This record gives sequence, C-alpha cells and structure tokens, in this order.
Amino acid sequence: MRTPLLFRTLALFDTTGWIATGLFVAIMLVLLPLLHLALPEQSPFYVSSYVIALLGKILCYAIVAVAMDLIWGYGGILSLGHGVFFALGGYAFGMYLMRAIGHDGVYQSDLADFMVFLDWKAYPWYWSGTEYILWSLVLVVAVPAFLAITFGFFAFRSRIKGVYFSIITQAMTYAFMLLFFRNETGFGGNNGFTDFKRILGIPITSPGMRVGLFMLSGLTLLMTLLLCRYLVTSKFGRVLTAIRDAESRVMFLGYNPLWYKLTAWTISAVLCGIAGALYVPQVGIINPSEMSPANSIEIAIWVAVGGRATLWGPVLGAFIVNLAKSYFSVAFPDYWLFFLGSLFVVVTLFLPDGVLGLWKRLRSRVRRRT
Amino acid sequence: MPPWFKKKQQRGFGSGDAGYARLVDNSAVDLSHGVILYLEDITVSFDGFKALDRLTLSIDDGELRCIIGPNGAGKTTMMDCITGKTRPDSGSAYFGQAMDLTRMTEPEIAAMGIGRKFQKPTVFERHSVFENLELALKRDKRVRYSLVAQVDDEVRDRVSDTLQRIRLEGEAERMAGLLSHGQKQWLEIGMLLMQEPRLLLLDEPVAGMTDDETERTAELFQSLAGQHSLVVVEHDMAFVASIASIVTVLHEGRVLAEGTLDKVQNEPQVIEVYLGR
Amino acid sequence: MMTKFLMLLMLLGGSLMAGATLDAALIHTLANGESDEKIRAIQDLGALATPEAVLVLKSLSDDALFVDGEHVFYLNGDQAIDAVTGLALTPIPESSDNVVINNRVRSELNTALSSLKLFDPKPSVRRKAAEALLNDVSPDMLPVLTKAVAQETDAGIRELLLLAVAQINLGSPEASLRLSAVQALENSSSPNARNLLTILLDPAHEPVEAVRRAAQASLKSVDNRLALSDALARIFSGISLGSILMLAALGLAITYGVMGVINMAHGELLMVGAYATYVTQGWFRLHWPQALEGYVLAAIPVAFLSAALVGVILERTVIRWLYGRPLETLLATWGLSLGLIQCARLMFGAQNVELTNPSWMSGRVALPWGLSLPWNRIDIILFSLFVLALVWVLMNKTRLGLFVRAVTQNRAMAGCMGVPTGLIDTVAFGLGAGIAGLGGVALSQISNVGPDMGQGYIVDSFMVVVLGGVGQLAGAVWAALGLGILSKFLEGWVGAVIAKIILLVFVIIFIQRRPQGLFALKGRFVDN
Amino acid sequence: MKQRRNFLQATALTLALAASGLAAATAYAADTIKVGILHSLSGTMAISETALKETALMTIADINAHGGVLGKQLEPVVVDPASNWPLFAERARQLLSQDNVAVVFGCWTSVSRKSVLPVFKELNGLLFYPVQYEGEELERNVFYTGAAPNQQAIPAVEYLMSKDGGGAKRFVLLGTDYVYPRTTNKILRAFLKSKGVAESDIMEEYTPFGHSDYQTIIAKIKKFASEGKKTAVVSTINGDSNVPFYKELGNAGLKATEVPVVAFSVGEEELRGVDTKPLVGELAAWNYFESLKNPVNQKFIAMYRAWAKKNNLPKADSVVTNDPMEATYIGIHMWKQAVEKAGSTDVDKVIAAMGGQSFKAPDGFEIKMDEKNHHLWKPVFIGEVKADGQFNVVWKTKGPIRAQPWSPYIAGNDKKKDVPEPK
Repeated sequence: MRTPLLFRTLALFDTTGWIATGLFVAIMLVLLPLLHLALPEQSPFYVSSYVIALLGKILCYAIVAVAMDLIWGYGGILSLGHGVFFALGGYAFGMYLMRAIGHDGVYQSDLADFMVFLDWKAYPWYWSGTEYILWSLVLVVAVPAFLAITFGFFAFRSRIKGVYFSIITQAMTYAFMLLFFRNETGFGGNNGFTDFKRILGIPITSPGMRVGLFMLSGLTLLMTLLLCRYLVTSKFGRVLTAIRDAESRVMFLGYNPLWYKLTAWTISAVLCGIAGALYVPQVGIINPSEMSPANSIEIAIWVAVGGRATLWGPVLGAFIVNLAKSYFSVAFPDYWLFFLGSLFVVVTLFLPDGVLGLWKRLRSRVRRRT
Repeated sequence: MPPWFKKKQQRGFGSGDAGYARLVDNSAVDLSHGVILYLEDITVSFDGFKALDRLTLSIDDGELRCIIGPNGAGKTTMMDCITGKTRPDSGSAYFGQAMDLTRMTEPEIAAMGIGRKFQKPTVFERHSVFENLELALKRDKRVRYSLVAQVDDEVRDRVSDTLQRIRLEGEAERMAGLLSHGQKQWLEIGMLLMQEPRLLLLDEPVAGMTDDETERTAELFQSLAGQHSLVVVEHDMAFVASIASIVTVLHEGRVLAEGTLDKVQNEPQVIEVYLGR
Repeated sequence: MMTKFLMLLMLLGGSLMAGATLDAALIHTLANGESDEKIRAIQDLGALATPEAVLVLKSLSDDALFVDGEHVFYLNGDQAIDAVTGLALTPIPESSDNVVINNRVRSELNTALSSLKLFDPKPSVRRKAAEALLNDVSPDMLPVLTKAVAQETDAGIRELLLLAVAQINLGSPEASLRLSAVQALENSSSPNARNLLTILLDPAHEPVEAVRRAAQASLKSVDNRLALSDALARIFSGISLGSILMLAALGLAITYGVMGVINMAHGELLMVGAYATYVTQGWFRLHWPQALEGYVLAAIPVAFLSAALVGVILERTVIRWLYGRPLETLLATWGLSLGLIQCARLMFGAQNVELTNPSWMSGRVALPWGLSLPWNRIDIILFSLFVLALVWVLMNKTRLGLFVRAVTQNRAMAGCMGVPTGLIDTVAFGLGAGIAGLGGVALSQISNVGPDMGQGYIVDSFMVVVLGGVGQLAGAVWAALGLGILSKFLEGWVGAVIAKIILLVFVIIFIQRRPQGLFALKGRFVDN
Repeated sequence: MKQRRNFLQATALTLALAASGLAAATAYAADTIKVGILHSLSGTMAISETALKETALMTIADINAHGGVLGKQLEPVVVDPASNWPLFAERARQLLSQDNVAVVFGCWTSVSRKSVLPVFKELNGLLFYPVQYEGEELERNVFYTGAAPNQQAIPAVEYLMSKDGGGAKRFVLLGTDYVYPRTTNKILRAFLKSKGVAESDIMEEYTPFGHSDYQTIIAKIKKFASEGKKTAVVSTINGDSNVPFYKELGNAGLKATEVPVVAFSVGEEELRGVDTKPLVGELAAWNYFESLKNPVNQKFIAMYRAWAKKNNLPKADSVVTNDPMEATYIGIHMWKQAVEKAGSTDVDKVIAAMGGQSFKAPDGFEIKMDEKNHHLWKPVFIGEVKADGQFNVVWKTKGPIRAQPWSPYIAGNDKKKDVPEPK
C-alpha cells in the first residue's frame, strides 16, 4: 500500500517542525517584504533595499550550501567545483537578462554590448532561444545538469573519490573560469554580464521586482530544504550515506554506487544552478570570478560551519559566514582573512559537527547537570 | 523464456544496460552440473608478484568449503576476483554454467547472488541495525526505486526474522557502530542473509568472536549449507574442523591440497608450508 | 655618410687629442639641445674618441650625466667631474638634473659606443659589440668594420664581423661582391640576414640570376637553421616551464605524495621561500653590499629553513590532529593559507616586493644555430636538478628517508620497531615544506613576489603530483616535464588560455582513465 | 524531533544576526557631509587601490583642515569591496542607501564600475572614477577623471611613429584579455589603419590574467620584429603580469632602442615592486608623472609623503604618487568646488555645477571639467622608465586635450551624443 504524496510530505516534519517552517515563511516571505514595501523610509522599522539585497544574496548562497551538503554531508563527496554550477545557472539566466536589455544598451544594438565591440554580427548558436525566458530557465537546469552528468558519470565510473575527486573538481572549475575569461568565448569575458534592465518587461530595479526575487529565493530555499529532507529520509538517502561510510559494502549488497552518487551530484548541481539564476538579477552582475576555486572552497566552509549532514546547518552556516563577512570587511578589512582562515581551522579541529553540533553538545551538557 | 523472467520484465526491469543493479532471480543461475562456482587458471599479478598463479577451483551447489593457507597465499585476492573487485590477468571464473564473473561489475555479481563478508567487519556504522538489514534486503536496488521505496510490513517481517537469527533482536534501533566486534560480524552475516545469495563468501567470519559466539556461528553456517553454498576463509582450525567436510589449502596463489581436514593436515607439503622447514 | 667620415676620423686621429679639454659648446648642446642637436653632438664626441669624450658618452648612456646651470658634469666615485674641463667640481652642485635622452638618441649613442667597443682590448666586449652589429648594421659602417676585421685576432669574432660585412655587401653595386656575400651568409643564423636575402630573391632588386639562385640556396640554409633553433627554443622553454612546475610541485610530492597530507597551504610555503629570498637580499644590501650578487645562493638555505620552520609549526599545531581525515585537512590547510597570505600582507605590504636578478641570472648565452638562451632559465633548470638530487638522496639514501618511507607504509609496525613516528611526521612535513621554500627561491627570480603569489601555483602543483601518481617522485618529475613541454607547444598553436584549458581537461580525463597516475603502484593495498 | 530543534535554533540565530546587521546600518543626520570611498583594500586589486583610498583620505583631511565644504566637515566612509565585483554593487548600495553619502570616490577596474553603475542610476548617486579606461561610456551619474583612449593611447602611438619615438612601422598590440585592452586595441587598430599601416604589420595578442610565462609571446614578438621594419610594442598588460613580461623581454635581448614598449598600465606605483633594470628606456603614457616639475606637484607629493609618514603606511619612506592618485585628488577638489557653486550637495545640482569647473592640477596645467561630456581635459605625457622607478618625460602635448569617450575610430560612434542621457 502506498502512502499518498501529500501525507508523505507532511510527514517530513512533525507538528512543531511545520510551525517553525511557517515562522520562517512569515518572516522571510511576509514580514521583511512588507517592512520594505509598506513603510516609509524614515520609519525605524523600515528595511532598506540594501538589507533586502544582502539577505536575498545570502538566501541564494544558502541554497548552494544545502545543495553542497547533500553531496558532501550525506554523500561524502567533497566538491571544490560547485561554484561552476552556480555560475553556469547564473550565466544561463543572465543570457535572458542580456537579451531583455533590448535596444537600451550603449550601442542600441540587438546584440549585447560586448559583442558589438568584438565586431560580432550575430548571436552565436548557443545564444539562440535565450530571448525567451522559458528557454533560459530550461538552460538554468539543463546546463548544470548536463555538465554534472557527464563529469560525474566518468568520475564516478572510474571510482574517483575523496581528495582525488576534490582536486579534479577544482581543476574543472578553474578550466571553466579560464574559458569564460576569454572574450571570444562569447560571455563577456572578465566583465561578464551586467547592466540588466528588466525581467518580463518589469524594471529590475523596481521595489516590487526586488522583493519578488527576494521572496522567490526564500521560497526556493524552502523547497530545496523540503526536497533534500525528503531525499535524505528516503531509502535513497540511506543508501547515499551508506556509500559515504562503506562504499564497497554497498556494492557487494548489489547497489551500484555510480547511479546513486550521480543522482545526488546532479540534483546538487541543478540546485546550485537555480540558486545562481536567482542570484544574478539580485546582485546585478555575473562574471567568471564566481568560478574561481576559492569561491567554491568557501561554499564548503559554510557547510562545515553550520554542521554537515544536517539540513539547517548549512543554511545557518551561509548566514553566519556571509553576515560576518559583511561586518568584518567593513569594520576590520585587514583581519577578515584571519577570521575566515581561523574559521576553517577551528571548525575542522574543534567543531566537526559545526555550530549546530556545538549547540547540541552544550545543551545536552546543561541538561545532564540539571 | 521462463514465466518468472517475463514477469520481471513487465515490471520494467528489463533495461538492457548492464550497469544497472538489476533484480535478477538467482534461480537464473544455471546449476545443471551441480557446480555453482568454477575458477579456471586464474592468474593475478601485482608488479610481477603473482598473487594468484593459475588457480583452479570449483565449488558444488550447496557445499560448505573452507579455504585455509598462510598469509599471502592469495585467499583475499581470490575473493576479489570472484566478486569483481579485481580483474584477473588471465583465466576464467564462472558462476553456475553460464555467468562469466570476469565480465561483470561488483553490484551485478552481488545481484546475481554472490554475497561477501569482509575480513574486517564492514557494516554501516552510522545506520541503525534495522537500517543495515533493510538496505541489504533483496529488492530492486536501482535509484528510481530507492526514491519511492517504503518500509512496509513485509520488510519489517523479513528484518525481524533475520534479527532473531543473528540474535540482535534487542538492538534493532541501535547504531551499528556501537555494537561489539562480534556483534558486527553477526550483523554483517545477517546482511548477507537478507541478500538471499546462492553463494556466500566469508572472510574470517569468527575473528574476534567469543567461543560461545564462534560455536553459534558454526551452527548457523551448517544450517545454511544445502540451500546456500558457502566458501569460508578462516585461520581458526578448530572452527574449520567444526564446520567443514572439505578443505582447500592455498599456497602462493595455487591449490596446494584439497580434501578432508585430517587428510590435508597430514600432507607433507602442507606441513612444510605451515611449519616451515 | 656623416658617421662614416667621422668614424674614419676617429680611428686615424683620435688619440692625438688625448688630455685636451672638450669643446664647451659641444657639451652644452649635448646637455641642453633638442634631439637632433644632441645626436650631432654625440657623433662629434664619438669622432673625438678621446678617453674624456668616451667617459662623457658613457655617463650619458648610464643616465649619469648631470646639468646644473652652466656646469655639465658626471660622477666619478664621490667626485663630480666637469665634462668640459675634466676637473673635479667643488663643491658638488646641489640641485642638478639628469640629461634626459630618448630612445632615438640612445640608439645613436649605442651605435657610437659599440663601434668604439669593436676595438676594445677585451675579447668579450668585442664579441658582444659584433653580435649587436649583426642585428643592426648600416652600410656607412663598412670602413670601420673592414678595419676591425683586419685588426681582429679572435677567429670567432672575426667570423661574426665578416658576416656583418657580408650583410653590407649584399647591397653592393658589384655583382661579384654580392655573390660572395650571399654565399658567406649561408652560415648566418641572423633573422636580419634572412630579410636581406629575401629581398635579393626579387628580380626587380637583383638582376643577376646567379646571385638570385645563390640567395635562394643561402636563404634555405638560413631558414633551416632558424627553424631548428626555433624548435629547440620551444623545447627549451617547455623544459624550463617543466622545471618550474617541478620545483613548485616537488615539496607537495613529499607532503601529499608520500605522507598523504592535502596541503592547500603549499603555495604559501612557496611564498615563504620567496619572501625569505627577499629578506636575504635586504640583509645583503644593508650589511654586505659588495657580495650582493651572491644573495640568491645565500637565500637557498635561508628559504629552506624558514619554509621548513613554518611547515613544522603548521604540522605541530594543526595538521597532526587531522591525519587520516584528508578532506578536513584540505579545509584546514586552506584556512591556514588564508592566514599566511594575510600575514605576508601585513608584514610586507600588499604590493609585490622588488627582487633584483643577479648579473649571472640576467642576459642570455649564445649557442650555435642562432639559439640564445636566457641565463635565469638555465640556472633554474640546473637548480631544479640540484633540488631533485637532494630530495632523491634524502629519501633514498638516508635513515630519515628510510624512516619516512617506513612510517608512511606501515605506521603501526614502524612504531613497534622503535621509529619515533610523531617526530618523523613532523620532520618529513618540514622537509616537504623546506623543498617548497626552495621552489620559492626559484620563482622569486622569474615571477612576482607578493602575498598572493602562492595561489597561482596550487592547482598546477596538484595537477603535477596527481598526474605523476601519488607517492611517486619520479612520476612528478615526468609529469612536470611533460606538462611543461606540452603546454609550450600548445601555447604556440592555440594561445595561452586555450592551452591551459586543454591541459586541465587532459589531466582530468587522464585521471579518469588512470586514477593512479602515470606511475601507479598496483596491488591490493591501493584502494584501501 | 531532531529536525525540528535544528530548525528553531537556526531560525533564531539567523534572525539575531539579521537584526544586528540592521542595527549597525542606521544612519544619522549630522553637521558633516558624508563622502563614500569605494576601493578594494583586500584581494587582488588591493595593490593598486589602497593608494587611492589613502589619497582620498588625505585630500579630505586637507579640505577639512581648510574649513571643509559649505562650512561643514567632510566625513569619509570607507568600505572594502574586496576585489569582488558583485560586492562592489552591494557596497555601493550600502553607501548610498544606508550611509546616505553625498558622493562616492571609487572603483578601479572597468568591471567594478560596470557593476556599480545600475546602483548609482537607480539611487541617483554620484561617482567619481579616477582611472584611465576604455571609454565607450557616458553616464549622467559618473564623472570620469581618468583618461579616455584619445588622451593616452593615441598620443602614445603617434609618438612611436614620430622620428623621436623611433619611427615605428609595425606594431604589436599586446594585452591582458579584458575589456580595456580589447577596446583600446580596437581603437588603435583603426587609428593605425587610418595612418596607412597595413593589416599584416599589426599583431594582436592577449594573455590571461596573472599570466607569468611570456617565453612564447616574446619569441613571437622577436620574430615579428625581425621581419624588417621598425617595430614597437603597445602593451596593455595588466598588473602582476608586467614583471615577468619585462624580465623576459630583457632576457630575450629586445632593448628599448630596438623594440620600444609603451605601456598604459605601468606607473610609479606598479614599478615599486619591480627590479627596474630591465625596464630602463621603456615607455609609458600617462596624464601625470611624479617627476613633473611644478609647484603644485611638489606640494602634492610633499603632502602625500607627510600623510604616509603620519599614518604609518607600509614602506612610508618610499611612497610614490601616480596618475590615478592625481585624478582622485583633482576629482575631490572639483566636487568641492561644484558643491560650493551649487550651494548644496544635492546630486542633481552638483552635476549641473560640475561642467566647466577648473582646477590647478599637479600635472602643471589649469585643467577643466568639460562642460558637456563629464570627462576632464588632460595633458598627455610620454615618459621613459629610469632606473629609480621614476619617469623621464620625453614628450608632452602642448596643453590639455579634450576627451572623446566615444572614439571616432569605432564604427557607429559618430552618431553618439557627447552628453549623457538625461535622467
């Protein structure tokens, strides 16, 4: 007998869990947008566009962190190249945003400005169809998925794991970064895409659009969490963690780890791509430095700080690290790198389960005493 | 085409891709000659060192065979060859009459009905005992199924049967990593049983067990023989004596002697290998 | 034609005027005139060829000629020498300006000085001057050259001079002269000769068919030689890049390859080595300036020890707690690398620091077939061989190496045999770090030294080690050389960016095919 | 159960952090005028941009010491976009919407400027951009105090073609692969063609950022140069790659007298980290050199040296001034003048008052902001590198020349208006 999907979805969290989820929705999707849109600027409770943009960006990062956690925390596969999927998703949607500029660019041409100065006469083939938002949304999913499947298939089939895998993912993102830095590649080189005007005819700088994107990011994060929660509590999740802990045992039980890893890897990549697509219109630029190896490593530290193999941990980690970055790089720009560096060291040495793990440990200690 | 095969195909498992861990009824193994495993002239060398040197061995259906031999005799390499972990440089390995093990991957071989227990007990330490067994259960092992699989009553029944058999009834919700060494050995054997294999390969199954546990293991293996075929690699001669009728002695990658334990123990070459000159 | 006349004058009568003062008007034109006037003054002075005139020209060429109102002077030790009188000026004028010259004037100055140099007593100076002439010879130098050929005692230099004469003779109105010049140039490997010969192929320029045919033949042989030297130069640059990759990766081959520590701070250990070189240079400048040329040699042990020290500290404080957890090690060492970068930035500033190549690492050496190779690259290739030998001896011929190998193969057993495993880990990591420091010395000589310099090498270094096969020093060497040469050939063909991408993709695919690298250890223990 | 607790904890922590972020950002009106400084103090661009931050702070302190603007003191707000382009936009938004600054001085790379542009347009901010750039842009909210291509690249090439510059006939256009070199080379190519240089006499090459192995390219240049005609190299190589490039050039025996190199991105600050021996005689084109001799410049240099000493900047005893620093200095002073003319810091009024402002600059000229196109009139100097890392000025224009942000050598630009689009 099969349980209907609705019941199974409801069973992902218990009652209190759903209340908490409701709280998240209330704050991220209702309260903050309202405070931004409805209040006058002078009000002490007014939430400025800067805060909305900052939190919106971090929501996107949180999606990436959860996606990373799926593959690293649950699958034991540390990718140092997740930035590439994020950036590809961003570029895919960025192509639509560039086309949507229309004739309002500097050269008032059909072509993107950077193509005009390269003397290109027409869009190259891989740009075709990107003037339609639907096609570019397809690309947002399909391009990271395609790359993830091809790369993952060969890597997992060759049983590349552990550090080897990490290193070749790093090489992959590095290669992509170099490729996208080239002007001839057709994605604007170092400048990337910028100066977006509108989505579906709505100006991108309008408060409504900003809040809409912000809410969409929050919603996507929520859906990502639900999806990952479903995955890790299903038999799929159990096999995935089993592969992490004892891959050969899994094989001798008759499971082919290749497909499990590949599925998790591809889902993770697609989630990153979606996050990238949400990120680009909110920050207003996408350029190849998003693919730099350092960025991808930073994703890992969000996950590690929050707590691996928990789903809320990475979200928390993304918020902690990025808010700290916003604060430190203004208040103590000289010490930001020390802070980030020691975060890496302290978390790996003393907090193997991240902040959530620490919290749990502290609380159980307090309980034991009382 | 036998009716059971058709049925499976209709359920959509007939994908031609050999990479899939298909659910194959192991009655598909052709046992017409009563032999379940047949190794012929298997050679494996690592950088010039021959781990297996033209090894030839056959196991009958339902047999319980013990393999003994000093360190480096090639016991583990042999198991690697059978389970697809190591590809032999030459020679052939057949499961039943028709299945060429040298051309299959580990998951395929496992799905065919060969289960393996490692030298070091390997269980999923961060899963509960119940989950360990549930993962081992003979079911469709593809991703697609795993995404919608549910723990139903049938699963629970099967698991609790096995829990009883391996005497871990009270530990179902415990993390496997918290079990004692002997309990882990049992859990791993239990996982093999959940797989319902035709052939079980057991690498030092009683290492680290108490005498009491060892005794019970011997009983279990004897009860399994007949419906399953077992290949046991073991150093504990007392244990070997208590379970096996036929013993194969490996040395330097070759079969040195074969026969009852008494017989091989008296063979001069075996004594030489074990005791040195 | 002016020059020609002046040169003659200089050669014939120059020495008579020794000791005389120089014409004040001439010197002032030199100092204050417009470019055209300056050039004329230079030619006049070159024609004089007195020691005083030469000194003035040399000072001008070294940017060491000053003007202060009416005085034009150059420095000789602590003294300011008046360019006109040749007498010391006291007191030394306080506010003075350099005499500014532009490239056109400088080029004219060089010609004047290099013609003088053809008669220098030192053969090495003459050889250099002759080589310089080959690339830039003008017909009006013929008389000087003829004279120089007549006086030249060194056969090699004579040959060079004759080639220069032949280049001039290609333009001669007499067909026979042209023909012999063309034939002489068969042995040339200067691109300049190639251009001149190409002109002679054109019937419009060369009416005599025999000359044309000879030119064709000579051109072919010059072309072959140039193509050969081109290919050799490319291989050399590949080897050079390979040696740099190897130096960058060798330390990692020990820490990662042998010990299995994923050290993302490896690039920063290179940086420590490079900064140690910088500090050594500073020390020499301050305390022992006369030996400044040797600072790079002195920096070798300093860099080794300082990087090793940093390595030991990292190992003792962080890495040792993470053995057996490679992914955590990776993250922790990445954090360490950020900290080290910021340390360098706070200590030395965000700017790159200045390192001077000693003279034995500047310039180039001329080889047959027109091949000339830069000294710094040759030195670095030699240095990489030295480091390689050092590592090989340490790992294979010492007790330390034995212990390291024992510990990495079977820690428990080694411990039982009385090997102090903890200490060995520290020493081995320190050794790997020290080797990285040596790599830093080499990098400091060809590239920037700044806080971020290490980041650029980390991906490359890992590629080399992984491609070579973990645990295989020989593998790392071959991988570095292979990647270096391959990358140079690809670069010539598709450009630097695509070449790099191709290499990365190649390494990724290669690892998929052979996860154990070029030199794989096969066996049961590989997977475990 | 476990999941639920995680959730609550996470939510609580997130909110706490978000709230602290909000609180930190509240701004108060005071008797000061806030001025934003948006330069990378960390990351790859810190090398160049830190000096601009210091120049801006110095200039502001100087203005404050002389009575401030409109009787109010200027209050600098320094933020660090960390060489991260999206962060530039975020920080710009922070400056404009949280700190309510009257004006922002900042950016170095073109991509950082492109990244902040939409923010300045949306929030109607005012940006002063102090670095030479590729042109092809004219925004109402931006004043460009660096050079447009016609104020740097074209005069430099004209010089190379002149008798004094060596009369070059063949050109290697060598650059790092990004927008500035690409556009500059596109303009130069068109310019060279208009001067009768054949296509086959132009070689264009690009290297990636941070490229450090120039063996192949130098070999190519050497071959190209050996094919007969006088060759010159126009280098738009950026930042770090310059040292390996010049070292290789020196080792390859290509001397400035044979194949001169003129660079547009090598200035005094860049030469500080360089062994200048192999560079002596190479050329650079700028609108200002530290070695210029005039009283305004002497005052400027002295002021900066004193500032460096007072604030203990790294290597304070050897600080130098350069072109973008001068442009920053000019920009801040011109903004002050415009505010005083407008009587307000209101962005629209200041923009209207900027046109026609003039200022006695350290380059020795009275230079003015163009009435229409938001660019400065600038003199052009060609300098040769000296051994001490300074430049000998070997050529200069008669006076300041007007900027052409829309280069006439790019097709279609003739239709461009020389004024920014109104709001």
